Amino acid sequence: MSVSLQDVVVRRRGKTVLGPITLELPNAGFTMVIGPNGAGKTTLLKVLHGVERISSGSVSWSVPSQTAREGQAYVFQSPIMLRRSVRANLAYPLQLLGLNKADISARVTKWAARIGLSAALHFPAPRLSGGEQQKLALARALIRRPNTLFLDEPCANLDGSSIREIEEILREAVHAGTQIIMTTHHLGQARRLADHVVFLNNGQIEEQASAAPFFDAPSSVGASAFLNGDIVE
Amino acid sequence: MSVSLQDVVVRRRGKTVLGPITLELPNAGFTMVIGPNGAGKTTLLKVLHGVERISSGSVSWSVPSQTAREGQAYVFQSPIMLRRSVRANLAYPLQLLGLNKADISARVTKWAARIGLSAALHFPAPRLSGGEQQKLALARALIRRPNTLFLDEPCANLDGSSIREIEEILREAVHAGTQIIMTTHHLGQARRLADHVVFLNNGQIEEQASAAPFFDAPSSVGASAFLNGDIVE
Amino acid sequence: TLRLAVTTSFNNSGLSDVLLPAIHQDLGLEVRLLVVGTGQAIRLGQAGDVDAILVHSKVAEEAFVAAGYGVHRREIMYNDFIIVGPSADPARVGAAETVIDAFQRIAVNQSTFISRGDDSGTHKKELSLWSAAQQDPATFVFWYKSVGAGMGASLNSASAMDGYIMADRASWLNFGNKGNLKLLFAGDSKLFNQYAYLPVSPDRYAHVKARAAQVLENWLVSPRAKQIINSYKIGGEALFVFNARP
Amino acid sequence: MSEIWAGIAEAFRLIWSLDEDLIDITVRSLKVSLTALVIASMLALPFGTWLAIRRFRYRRFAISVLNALMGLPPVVVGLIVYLLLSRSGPFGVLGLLFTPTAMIIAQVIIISPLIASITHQAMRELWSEYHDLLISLNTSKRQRVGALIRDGRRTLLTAALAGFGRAIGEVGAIMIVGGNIDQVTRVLTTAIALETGKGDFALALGLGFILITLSLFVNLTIHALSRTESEGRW
Amino acid sequence: MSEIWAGIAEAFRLIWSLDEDLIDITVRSLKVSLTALVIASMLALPFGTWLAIRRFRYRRFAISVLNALMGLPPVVVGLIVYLLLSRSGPFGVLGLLFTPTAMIIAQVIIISPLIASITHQAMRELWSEYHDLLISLNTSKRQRVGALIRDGRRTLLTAALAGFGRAIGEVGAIMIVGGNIDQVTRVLTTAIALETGKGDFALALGLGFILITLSLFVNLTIHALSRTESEGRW
Ligand SMILES: Nc1ncnc2c1ncn2[C@@H]1O[C@H](COP(=O)(O)OP(=O)(O)OP(=O)(O)O)[C@@H](O)[C@H]1O
Ligand SMILES: Nc1ncnc2c1ncn2[C@@H]1O[C@H](COP(=O)(O)OP(=O)(O)OP(=O)(O)O)[C@@H](O)[C@H]1O
Ligand SMILES: [Mg+2]
Ligand SMILES: [Mg+2]
Repeated sequence: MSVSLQDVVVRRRGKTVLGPITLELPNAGFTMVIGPNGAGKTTLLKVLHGVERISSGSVSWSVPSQTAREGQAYVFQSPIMLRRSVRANLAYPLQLLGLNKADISARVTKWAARIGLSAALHFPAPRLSGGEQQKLALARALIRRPNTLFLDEPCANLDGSSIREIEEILREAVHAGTQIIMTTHHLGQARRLADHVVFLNNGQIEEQASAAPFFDAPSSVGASAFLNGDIVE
Repeated sequence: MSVSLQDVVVRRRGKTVLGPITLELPNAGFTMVIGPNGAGKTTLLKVLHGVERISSGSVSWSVPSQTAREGQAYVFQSPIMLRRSVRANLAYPLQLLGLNKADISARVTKWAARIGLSAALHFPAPRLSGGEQQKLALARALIRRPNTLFLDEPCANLDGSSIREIEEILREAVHAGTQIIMTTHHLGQARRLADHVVFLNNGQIEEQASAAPFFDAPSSVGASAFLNGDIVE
Repeated sequence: TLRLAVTTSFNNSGLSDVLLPAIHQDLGLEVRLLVVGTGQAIRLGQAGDVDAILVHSKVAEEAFVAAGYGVHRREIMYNDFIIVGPSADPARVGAAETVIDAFQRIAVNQSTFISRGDDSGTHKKELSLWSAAQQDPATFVFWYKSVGAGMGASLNSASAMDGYIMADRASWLNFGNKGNLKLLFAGDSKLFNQYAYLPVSPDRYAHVKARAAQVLENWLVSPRAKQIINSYKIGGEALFVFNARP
Repeated sequence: MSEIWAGIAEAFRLIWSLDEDLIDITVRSLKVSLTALVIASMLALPFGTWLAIRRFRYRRFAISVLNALMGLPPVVVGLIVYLLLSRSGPFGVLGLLFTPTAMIIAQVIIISPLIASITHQAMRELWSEYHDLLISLNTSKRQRVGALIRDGRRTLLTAALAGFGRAIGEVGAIMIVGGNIDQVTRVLTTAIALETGKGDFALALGLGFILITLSLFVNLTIHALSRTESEGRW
Repeated sequence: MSEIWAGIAEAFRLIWSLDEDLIDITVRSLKVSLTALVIASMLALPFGTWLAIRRFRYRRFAISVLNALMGLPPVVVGLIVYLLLSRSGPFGVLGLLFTPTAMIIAQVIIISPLIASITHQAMRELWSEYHDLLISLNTSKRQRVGALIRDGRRTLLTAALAGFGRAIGEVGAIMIVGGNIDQVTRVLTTAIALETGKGDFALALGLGFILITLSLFVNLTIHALSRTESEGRW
């Protein structure tokens, strides 16, 4: 599904947090939203997903908005854990879809194994370690097989090998046709994954381009400063 | 202040989360606690700080525990924001120390500027962006000039240039005599900063060494697997 | 100021609303009324929390004086009890000759009867009438409802249940929720209801305002009080008859 | 003062003698209050939760009204229920006046606003935590209320227990609609009011202590069943 | 039914005529209940918060007792306060019986457990959020309670309003300790009870509606002052 924003502005407490933004996103592959802290990345993702109220402008999906929402999943920057067991957290989106018990159970088992939490199925999710929570949130988003997936810093608290595993899972999902729109501060990760890049700064889109040209030679001043400012290892 | 752990074990819900650990930490510089997700890093830091109850064993600081606690500060993995303004968040630890208003005001202004939140002084802290919250938590810890500072993934949500700024601030603090004990998943950061490394896996210390030898040639199997498993950019 | 504990039936009559201003006017005395159940009124007196009580339960009053809580018992006025019931009068109480007869009719017909059931003066009177009619309320079944409440609340219950009830005339006349109820029987000398005034003994409680209580007592038995009490009417009917001996 | 000791002694005596009337009254108190609690909870828990998740124009006003309703004087509720259920009232034909059912109705009206208000407050917090997730998962209003009640059940306990407390100790309304009829609608509180009126303070206090014991017992049982305190949050 | 309309009409008539007695009674109701609220809040808010942060052995039991105390029957509280303040009781010399002060004392006892219990529940949540930070900052128990009350003040509003509601609508206890003396201790609820006893339902209802209006007014004012709903959480 492709999406376009028309003059979208988000104002909060008299301050313009985002916009005005006019944007057309491709309908497949990895779109990376990057930019410094407080640039408005989280706000942009939430606007696209429809959980953040916009002050003016319009967001339109190529399909009716209800259908669009049904196919989307979102992983929030700080994971939101239901106060239930790991198992119940994974099962919840499937229960909402009305799947039968056997199906749910099978998918839950599979995903718990993929994120290495098989042994913790009956453990209260809010007590997991930071990284474990992040992985669980990701699995809970993927378990419903979304066609559009929003990820807000999904790997911030993950160790190296978990990051590799997760990236593998995400690539698979994209191959299977899922569109992923994500933010990351990990420029290495952005380079590895991105098909398309949106560079946000101060609530404005400063540059939007395909990944290869962007990383090789950003055309905006802000973006090249950002890329150079980063500590490249 | 140096600290030593003697056969410390933390058990929760019948599971051994940490230990048994016997450990002596140097009393200056950067100590990096690294290890995979769920290894017990957060638990170890909290035990050292004394906010996590231990099931058996003992923790002893070279000074009386009350004095030790007074000189410590902690930045939690997911930032805990007081439901107050940015200003009030920064001022709170100073108020607890009983500083006078002018002093507090001066320090608050200085630190707000250092983390780039001068314009947001009267903004409610819980509404800040993920990265801004992390920076605020860090400033709130440093503002009391602790002699020991615990940092749990302090840069997880920060952009590249913020990381560089924060690392600079931390280096300064160490120069000024603060001892820093931190966890990070960012191996590059660990390499840049660490004087001493503790490698945790499955709740156990698998290796403990000075930074240079550790990164060059880890002696334990686990640590070398961890270092290789990481995606080195 | 003087604290006087009175029963609900006295207060519900509305007489206090004309007496208190007159007392204030004549004596400059502010009387504070505590409206409670008979038993509670006596307890307030026993504890020395009021300066005098005005109740209608002779046996209890005499015990109060005998135990030294009260100085003496001064009869002030009386009114009478009446039997109120549904206007259809299924037990034909209206045709009864005496109150005993009326009670027997109710029992025989097993018509709904509401009893105060709160050990108040009214309740004790009702029990004495049942025993005079050779009936034992303990053996009564579903039709006899002991509601354990003050006069007003019991009348409300009777009104809602369309039942018979024995009430004092003053409460009845002043009652605003008559519904289907009607006065069916009155006038038997057995239904006489004497109110008495009992000052609390200053020997027992030094703090009670004995002088004020005495002043009030003198006023209550005066011709002025007689005139006010006897001329207090609701709907053209007199409620109380002054009978204090000077 | 000695009366208070006498009251305690009386309470023991009553419990010890296992007086049949007492058991009858106690059981009736429990039945009425627990039934009212269950009904009120079924109405107020979802309603309070719904109020926490809905944003509408007169929301602030609606919440103020709800809070104001916590102050509904029991006597007035009793009176209104009485008028509605009385023979000449609209529901007179049902013949509910002076029955335990009438008492339950009055208590439901009295405790529902209290339960709903506490629920609303408790749920706002949880909702601000769950908000983004539940909206993102495309849940219906109904499902949101369901998820909040399920996961906030421990905090809802206080709401329910406050409601129960108010119900079991209430006397003004049930006196009017129940009539305090011996063997039919007499409960602990109305019996206490009656004994107080009679001046038998020791007995009144004795019944009062029994009521408090009962209330404590119910609280301990519910706590034990729900293991509220077992392991901190969640 | 028509009685209810008559009641509403009566309420308007009373308000319209600005009856002096009515104003007197209303002001007294407000004074007594608000004073009781302030005193009870000063006791119960810190206590409930303290209970949320303390872990001790009989914690679970203590909380159950607190919850059970929410069910304290007002009549019993009234009786006990009466016995204590009575001339023959231990505090008889103070001469507080049948004064507004006595009514305030009784109401404080009745509403404190309710406020403390709701506070405790509201504060547990905030404490689980602040726990690590406040412990890490080496705060004293006192400072912790202070920080929680300060930052949780919006959620404590429900606790206070529930207490106010219970106080303003209460009649059983203040009837016994206040005595419902005209011009001295008569408040709206006792006046309502009095009129109900006289069978004057229209007047009783009228006073009831005034009481509810008053309660609504207080709630709206407090909400407005604290701007609870202004901007979601924080
Ligand atoms: N409710 C609000 N009112 C006012 N300003 C807000 C509000 N919410 C967020 N902001 C501000 O808007 C800006 C953008 O926030 P956003 O969370 O989108 O940033 P971000 O790009 O995701 O940052 P990070 O990389 O730190 O997560 C921030 O400066 C933040 O403080
Ligand atoms: N209260 C608890 N009861 C049982 N297990 C717990 C509890 N708290 C944490 N754990 C488990 O202990 C392990 C170690 O947790 P900890 O938070 O210390 O990990 P960590 O090394 O900080 O991980 P991360 O890198 O993901 O932050 C995790 O597997 C976690 O699920
Ligand atoms: Mg963000
Ligand atoms: Mg951790």
